Amino acid sequence: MIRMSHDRSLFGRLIGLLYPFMLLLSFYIILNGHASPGGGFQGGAVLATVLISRYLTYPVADFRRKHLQMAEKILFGAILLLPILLLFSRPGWLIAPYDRWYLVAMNVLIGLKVGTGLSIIFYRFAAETR
Amino acid sequence: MMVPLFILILGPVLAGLALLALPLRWGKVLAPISQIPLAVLAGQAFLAVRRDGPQLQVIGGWPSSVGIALRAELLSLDLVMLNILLFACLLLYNTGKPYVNRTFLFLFLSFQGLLNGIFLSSDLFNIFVLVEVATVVISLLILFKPNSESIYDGSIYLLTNIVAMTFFLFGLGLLYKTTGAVNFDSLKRVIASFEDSERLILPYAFLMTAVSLKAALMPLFSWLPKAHGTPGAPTVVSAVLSGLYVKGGVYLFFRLQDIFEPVLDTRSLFLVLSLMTAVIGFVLAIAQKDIKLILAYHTVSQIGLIMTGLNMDHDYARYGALYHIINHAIFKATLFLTAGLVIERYKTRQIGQIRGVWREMPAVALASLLAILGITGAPLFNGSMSKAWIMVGADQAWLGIALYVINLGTVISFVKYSSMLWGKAPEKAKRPFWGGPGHRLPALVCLFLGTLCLLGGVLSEPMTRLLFGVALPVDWSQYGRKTGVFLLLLIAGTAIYHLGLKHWRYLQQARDLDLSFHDICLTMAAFFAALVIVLKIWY
Amino acid sequence: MSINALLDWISGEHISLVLFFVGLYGLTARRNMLKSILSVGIMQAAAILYFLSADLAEDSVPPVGESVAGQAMADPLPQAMMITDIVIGIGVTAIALTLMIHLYHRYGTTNWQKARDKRHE
Amino acid sequence: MARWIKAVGLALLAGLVIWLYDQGHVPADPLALAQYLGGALAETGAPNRVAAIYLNYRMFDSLFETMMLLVCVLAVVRLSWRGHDPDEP
Repeated sequence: MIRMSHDRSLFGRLIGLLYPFMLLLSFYIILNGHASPGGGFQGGAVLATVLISRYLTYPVADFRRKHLQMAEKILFGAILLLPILLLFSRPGWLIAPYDRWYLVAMNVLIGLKVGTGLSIIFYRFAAETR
Repeated sequence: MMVPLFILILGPVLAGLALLALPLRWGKVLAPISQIPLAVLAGQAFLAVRRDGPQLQVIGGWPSSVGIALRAELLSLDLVMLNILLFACLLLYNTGKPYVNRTFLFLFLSFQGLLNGIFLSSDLFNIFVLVEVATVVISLLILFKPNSESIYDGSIYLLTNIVAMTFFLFGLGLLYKTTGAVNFDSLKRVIASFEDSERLILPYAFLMTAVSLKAALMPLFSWLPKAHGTPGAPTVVSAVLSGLYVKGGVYLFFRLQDIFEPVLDTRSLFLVLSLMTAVIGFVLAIAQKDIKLILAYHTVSQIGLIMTGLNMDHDYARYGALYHIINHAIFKATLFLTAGLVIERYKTRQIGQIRGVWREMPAVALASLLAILGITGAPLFNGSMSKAWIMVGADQAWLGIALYVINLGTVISFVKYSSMLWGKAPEKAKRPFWGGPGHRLPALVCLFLGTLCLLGGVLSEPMTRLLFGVALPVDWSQYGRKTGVFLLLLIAGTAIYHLGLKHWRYLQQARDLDLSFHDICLTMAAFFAALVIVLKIWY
Repeated sequence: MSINALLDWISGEHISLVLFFVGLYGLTARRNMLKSILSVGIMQAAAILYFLSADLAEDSVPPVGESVAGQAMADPLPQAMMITDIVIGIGVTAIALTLMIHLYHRYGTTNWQKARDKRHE
Repeated sequence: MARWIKAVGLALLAGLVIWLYDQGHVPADPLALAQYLGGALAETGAPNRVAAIYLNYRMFDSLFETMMLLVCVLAVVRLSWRGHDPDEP
């Protein structure tokens, strides 16, 4: 495993400094995904790196997994329901003022889902090999 | 008003997700109940298609070339209804099993939705995504029991299928470049307008390598017994894999051939491959000692038979093969379910150690027998009808003989399989009809499915008219001759098995024929190379 | 072959076809399960590279924003499909790695051949 | 079989495939391109066409893509050597 992570002096502080910027970047990518290159999947991957780098600095975080898994299932339910209700069951219902909100909402949901999913996978592998 | 078809795909997924939030007690009851509204919806869609003909629904209401289209036609809805029927039975069968938890129900119901999607979707990339997710769900399901012994089989299954799907994806990329489309209707239109076939060789070879592996065609079938017959897999999972999931591959093959046929007609090539698959399948089935593996290899053989019918240039044979898809799903599910109950009771899977099922658990043995009669093509049972129709398409003498040989092989393998029914039970005391406490519901489900084997034969004429919209006459006056042929096959099969084959040396060696992962990948590469070269020479 | 012809030959499409068979070689010749998983990854990367390079016209701009006359936009469909495929690829790789770790704990090896022999014991 | 035989065989196969690819290759125009490029902004409100496709025209794919991730998480948790999902008995 990553031994240097226990040496928190420099690495930890650097990561701590980078947190807000990484979060900002991921949400920028997610929220502007419909209008500029980016989107939920890409932003979600960046979001996961935030949690992963958190693990690298404080490698005792296994307790969060259960909540993350619950959150992931709920997000998946929302991702299923939103398009079913808005898009599939009444074609042509989405019109100009609403469709942008739909896109942003879906990107946010997908971004959070991908972020949580990738973090759980990482946490699990980290716990496995520790 | 047509039923929205996406409900048939997303409905089970949503139901499974809802069950994750509810207590397990409720889930076990609600999961079978959730099949009722699905069945109603599928039935409505089926009636609408029978009334108004095939329909194309684009999800989201876009033009069909832009969005993802679902196609409702008689065949796809038949398979969807079969799927719902089988899942309802399997969920009922499974209620008492200790390993069932909420995650299992979620995965199992999601798998049903994915299967419906594979049957309904009319978009190649969407099918790729569905199959990929289904592959992963299956590997999770066959490894579901804790401390599973099947980790090696599961790894082989997952990786070979992922490699195959990578072939599929690459073929899809080539196809998109040459045709500019990924949905079936546009592809069919564009491809039919092509004058030269050479540019289709590469995409076709890539796609067909993947689909042949999915459909377990010779020589790419070695993953199938591993996945279906692996000792640790839950019984219901084996049943649904052998009964339905392989048919997804066959169905995909059928639809792709439909697209490419005007330009690349490869039916004679695949006819030979299918016949070889059927023969090698029953040879390996006879060689096995594990009852689940006998059934799994037997699936390979029957897939060969179905593909034979599909590749014959004859309407009867094609509809016979399609009817055999449905029949095979029913009797193979019955056989796997009864085998599961037998294994549970006898605590062994070795055919040599199981005797006297008929006395020990009469209901299970009866269901088994009905399914065996169905699969061997006994008169009046469903297998005999579909096999007879496939036989009509055999326009050359050697084809007819090959089909008889395959049927003889089926009979021999089931002479071996049914040896567990007879003989003395290990305990003297006669058990109750259902075979003990807790077995009542599972045995009832098996009996119900077994009865369907008989009904599917007796009512084959109205059934095909209902399901496929074609009238395939059954010549009842020929029944005397057919019964004679069947009895002859039965006697010949019993004699061959008991007098010669049982102790044949080479059969033992055939059992040890177990391709490693590298050999499977190598055969895949060789299959692809052969396909490219043959097509290049032909066209 | 002149060097220019060679450079012209090196395109995303050709590289992806070569990569696909490199991955296939890894699958057939390498005994270690980790290398098999890597080979599958190579093949998937080849497919992604093919999709993205084959349908890209020369001098085309990304399909974002208002379209400008005289400037061709790239086809967005392969790009969207590949986002889907990348996520699928991540999932598959993660599961394959989990299975490999499980296999290692059970049989004490990540070699296909040895695991198979131990299974048959 | 020796590795070099496999290597040579697959290299020959790759050569054949590339030769066929170069020979018989006539790219076709993507059928839906005009609709994606022209109509996306008005129909879906997304200037990013890729987002318009995976969130609107082909949302159905994305649903299963997210499902893939969910199933994958379940698999990574369940199939690992350390044991099973703590949420379930």
